Amino acid sequence: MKRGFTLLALVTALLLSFALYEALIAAPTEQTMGNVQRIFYYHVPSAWTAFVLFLINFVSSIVYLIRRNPKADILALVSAEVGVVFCTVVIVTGPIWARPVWGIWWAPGDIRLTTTLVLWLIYISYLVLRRFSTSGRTPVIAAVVAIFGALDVPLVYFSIWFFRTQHPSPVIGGGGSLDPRMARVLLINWAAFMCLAWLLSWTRYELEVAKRQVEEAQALESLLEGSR
Amino acid sequence: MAEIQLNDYAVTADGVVKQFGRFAALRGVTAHFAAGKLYVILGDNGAGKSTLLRTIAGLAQPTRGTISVLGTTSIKNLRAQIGYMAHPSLLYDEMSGIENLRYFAGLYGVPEARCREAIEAVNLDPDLERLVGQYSQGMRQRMSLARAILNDPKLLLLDEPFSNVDFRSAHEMAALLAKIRDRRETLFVVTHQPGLLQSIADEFVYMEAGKITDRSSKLRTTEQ
Amino acid sequence: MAEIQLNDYAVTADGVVKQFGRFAALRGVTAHFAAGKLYVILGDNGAGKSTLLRTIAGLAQPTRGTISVLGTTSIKNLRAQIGYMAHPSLLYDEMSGIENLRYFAGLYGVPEARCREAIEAVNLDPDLERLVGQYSQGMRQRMSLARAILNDPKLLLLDEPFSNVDFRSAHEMAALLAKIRDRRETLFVVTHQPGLLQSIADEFVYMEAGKITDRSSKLRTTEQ
Amino acid sequence: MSFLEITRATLAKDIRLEWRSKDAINAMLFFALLVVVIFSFAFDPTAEESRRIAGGLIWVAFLFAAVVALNQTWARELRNQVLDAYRVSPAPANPLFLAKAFGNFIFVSVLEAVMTPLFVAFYKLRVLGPAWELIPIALLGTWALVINGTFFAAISLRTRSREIMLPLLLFPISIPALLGMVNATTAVLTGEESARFWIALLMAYDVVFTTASLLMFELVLEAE
Amino acid sequence: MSFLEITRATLAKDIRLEWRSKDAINAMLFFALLVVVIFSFAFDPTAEESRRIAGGLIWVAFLFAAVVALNQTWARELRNQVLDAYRVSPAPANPLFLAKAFGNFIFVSVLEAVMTPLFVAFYKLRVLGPAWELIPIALLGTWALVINGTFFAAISLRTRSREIMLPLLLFPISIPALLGMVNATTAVLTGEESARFWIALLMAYDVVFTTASLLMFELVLEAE
Ligand code: HEM
Ligand SMILES: Nc1ncnc2c1ncn2[C@@H]1O[C@H](COP(=O)(O)OP(=O)(O)OP(=O)(O)O)[C@@H](O)[C@H]1O
Ligand SMILES: Nc1ncnc2c1ncn2[C@@H]1O[C@H](COP(=O)(O)OP(=O)(O)OP(=O)(O)O)[C@@H](O)[C@H]1O
Ligand SMILES: [Mg+2]
Ligand SMILES: [Mg+2]
Repeated sequence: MKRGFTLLALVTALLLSFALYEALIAAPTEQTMGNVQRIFYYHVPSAWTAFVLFLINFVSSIVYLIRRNPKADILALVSAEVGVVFCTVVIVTGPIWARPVWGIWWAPGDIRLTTTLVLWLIYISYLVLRRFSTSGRTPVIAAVVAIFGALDVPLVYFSIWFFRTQHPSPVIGGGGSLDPRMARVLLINWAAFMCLAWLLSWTRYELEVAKRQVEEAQALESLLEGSR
Repeated sequence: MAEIQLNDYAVTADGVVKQFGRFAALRGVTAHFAAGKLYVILGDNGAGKSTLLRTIAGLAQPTRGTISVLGTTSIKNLRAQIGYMAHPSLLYDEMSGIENLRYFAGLYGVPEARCREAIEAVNLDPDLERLVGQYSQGMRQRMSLARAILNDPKLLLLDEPFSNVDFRSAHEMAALLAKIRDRRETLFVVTHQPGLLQSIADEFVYMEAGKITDRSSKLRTTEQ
Repeated sequence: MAEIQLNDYAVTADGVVKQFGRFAALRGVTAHFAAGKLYVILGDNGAGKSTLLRTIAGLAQPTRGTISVLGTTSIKNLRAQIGYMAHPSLLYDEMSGIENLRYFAGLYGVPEARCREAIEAVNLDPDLERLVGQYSQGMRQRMSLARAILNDPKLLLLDEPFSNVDFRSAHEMAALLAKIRDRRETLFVVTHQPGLLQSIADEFVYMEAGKITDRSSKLRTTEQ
Repeated sequence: MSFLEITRATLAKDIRLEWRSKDAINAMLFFALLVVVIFSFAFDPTAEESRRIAGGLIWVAFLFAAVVALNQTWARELRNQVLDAYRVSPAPANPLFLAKAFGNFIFVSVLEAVMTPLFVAFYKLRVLGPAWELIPIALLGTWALVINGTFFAAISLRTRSREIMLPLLLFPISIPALLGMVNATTAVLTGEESARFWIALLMAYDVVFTTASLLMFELVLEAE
Repeated sequence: MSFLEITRATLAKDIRLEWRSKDAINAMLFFALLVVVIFSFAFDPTAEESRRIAGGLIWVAFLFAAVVALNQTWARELRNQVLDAYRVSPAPANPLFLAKAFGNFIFVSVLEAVMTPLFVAFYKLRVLGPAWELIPIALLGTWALVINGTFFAAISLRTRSREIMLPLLLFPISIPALLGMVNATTAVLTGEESARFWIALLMAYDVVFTTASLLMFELVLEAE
């Protein structure tokens, strides 16, 4: 396992530096937006990565409720945390991009922006709940909230669907016309981000496992001490 | 065969661990308790007595290990046969005693007539219109006991029934427990005043730091 | 002359009535308590023991009647000489013991060094970094006592210091109270476990329904 | 007793208790009134555009009033830990949830019934679209707030800082419902477009979350 | 210790404890964020008219967030009844009040500092009047909310249903202050008129209620 981890770390580092080169230097400059457009290679892959992580959170929450396997719980926690990080990147890069291009920081009522924002809020409240829980069965409660959150997402999507949107339409599979060179850079970046997310989640997973072991040991200690 | 053997025990705990976040309140409790006896559970503050009782009552699930009660591990299906009394009264302060019991009788599907019986059993007046919130502590504890015995439970779990109760009420309650034991029901009583039950108890169970450390049929002399 | 006579009494109550809405918790308490003794206050739940203690501490004003403490009726000016310990701990759960005491020492204008002394007096470790919220009940009660004696009070009021405390801690605390009494301070202790103080107490004060009904230097045999 | 009977008994008990201590209802009504007044001071009601923002104003006011009301949902069951008495009984979990949700629905509806005429008066609202549509919108919207509010209030029972936890969980999840209510109301008020889509959205929301709540409430109730 | 020293020590203690449980601060910040988001969904920011009511929106949002925060003011002192420990000490009452008011001022200011840029971004606000005037308006307005909020939070300690009592007391009294804040802010945002009058009003309000609070806080603290 140690080997696998090192290998993954190596691949991630290589991919990330290659992707950086591709995004900032190799990719063609966009005609109307200029160099600002390069933020695209961070913005979009982050969004996709966050979606994947939230999906993992949803699935592992269901698995936890059925199997009661603590590993599923840790996976749910970790994917939500890392997902929130990537989602934050989207929410920060978006306005940075929007300011020069649209002339505003935020386009209220926009479907993509709003869905992302709500997604971000939901998973933050999920993490807050986990912190504040005093229950002996926090994983169950957290899983329930995760499922509620996931059920909410399509409803949010439809509710905003009604508005017209300022945000660009999907490029992949949406019949959009993206320069194939740009598409290539985009995919390389996405691969790099997915590797990074995997690496982060793995580290966080191991950390959480270790933390729980330590806590159990501490519990024993404090109990023995407390009996005095 | 195994089924029958289990049934001889009112409660069987097997390696029960109960964790609250980073803190383990029960750390591997393994024990068998025969039916029809009165057990007094003793131990320092934080030893895990209340937690053990709540786990037996099915109010808290063990983090690890199993508890089987009256021969089954799915305590949920058995709730009609368990009575539980906690330190708080488990009663609505804004209703009278009989109104409280009527509501709970509904939950147990027990006939309403049973409510009066239960109240009389604890030496209170079923027609008292005063709200439970205006009861004295001793009355409240007794009404709480009435609620716990409403369904004629086979297994009665009492958490510090005498704490903050005055001397007279405490003795009355102890006498009542003796009567219940004599009906061959199983009782678990957590208390810091074991002297009150000295003559009634069948066994004293000592807990320490989330474990059962000792069981004996006599009270240790230091704690009398 | 009257001045001097009053000073011999630590506490004088004269027809004290304390009403909560329509309910009278104290119904005319008249009594004199000499200084330098340990009084144990006993009585059923709701007898008004805690209310009496809070009135003496100046936390509640009597509806009618007067209370004079250490020779004066304006208890407010006397607060530096009173120590009060209630059933709740009166400590911040999120601070360590010494941090708590340091804050209160500031309120009393007592030097910080006194904090360590007080903690050591109750047999705790002043360098313990654990937060009070993580203490066991016994430790918490003792720390609470440390807070009450921080200002070396002439008059120490303790409300159920032993309740929910395990056997060992309770005995340790009783021993500590004996020591304090021997320093000629006046103590009032409300408790339902008078046995713990049997050998130490100077006088047992019995309350019933908001009145003092009896005072004797021996514990009634029924309550031992 | 059957599922429905337990629901009925629990709801009846809640309504009876609520009625007995009318204080809470009166306080909430007064609070609702104050919210409208505060809004009318903050947003000058003479402004021409008020009709277009009235939908938002009304529902935000309802939302804040509802959060305060919903936070009290389980308060009564927590006092004296009566909830545990329900949990040790053989009654299933969902009747309790439904009774609480219905109770909240009635309560919040009453609040809305008080606030709406005030809003109409302050902002001189006239309905330009099909007015009858406001009734399903109000019912569906209120149920959307209440069903998740009741559920998340139960979840916040198991957390620290309970009061603040409820809005933290409820607000993000309620965003589609809020959009539905506000836009449907505005559509009807201005008469510029059809509210059909938004009503359908509210229905979908209600169905999804009512189902989810009923499926998962037992998990929450038992998660100690 | 002197008046100022006790104020400082109490404030330092509160800030230290708040800092120790950063979770609570983070939860409040998240709540503030949610309020802004909810408002932005209820009042479509692209609509021309919602920008004109931005002054009202911002202060109503601040008010709701502040009420939630203010409700926590005394929570820490109530747990374990630490407030009684302050009351039995010889320290005067006002330092406690001032420390709490300053603490709340800092806390609410932080909330506002987080919410304001979000409002600006969502509603594309541009300031047409003298922007620097917004700073005294914010400071005076916040102090107006906080001084009365702290005082009334102390009053609601002595009542049932505490959470709901605070807004019931605070909202009516705050109406002049709210008018001042909203109109001053709108005046500066639109640049159509001078905010001088409203700023003077806020100043008068602050002076009057700060003086009144300091004169009467001791009465509130001792009223048991
Ligand atoms: C202001 C905050 C913004 C947020 C929260 C945001 C959010 C997102 C999200 C969640 C996605 C992926 C969703 C999907 O693939 O359907 C996305 C994709 C994208 N965004 Fe943004 N965005 C923002 C601003 C912008 C701006 C200013 C631009 C450029 C004008 C932009 C251009 C794009 C493009 C081109 C895509 C890829 C489209 C696709 O393949 O789906 N975004 N954005
Ligand atoms: N819900 C909970 N969350 C966190 N910790 C808990 C919870 N319930 C109990 N504990 C902890 O578990 C330990 C055992 O608690 P328990 O109430 O079982 O002790 P006990 O033996 O009943 O003590 P006491 O005599 O004081 O009642 C204590 O240290 C307590 O702090
Ligand atoms: N703040 C209050 N408001 C209303 N009633 C009160 C209040 N404080 C006490 N009482 C009532 O006054 C009576 C006496 O209360 P007190 O706490 O003094 O009794 P006690 O002798 O200490 O009883 P216990 O042994 O249960 O502690 C009780 O009936 C109680 O309900
Ligand atoms: Mg216990
Ligand atoms: Mg008392």
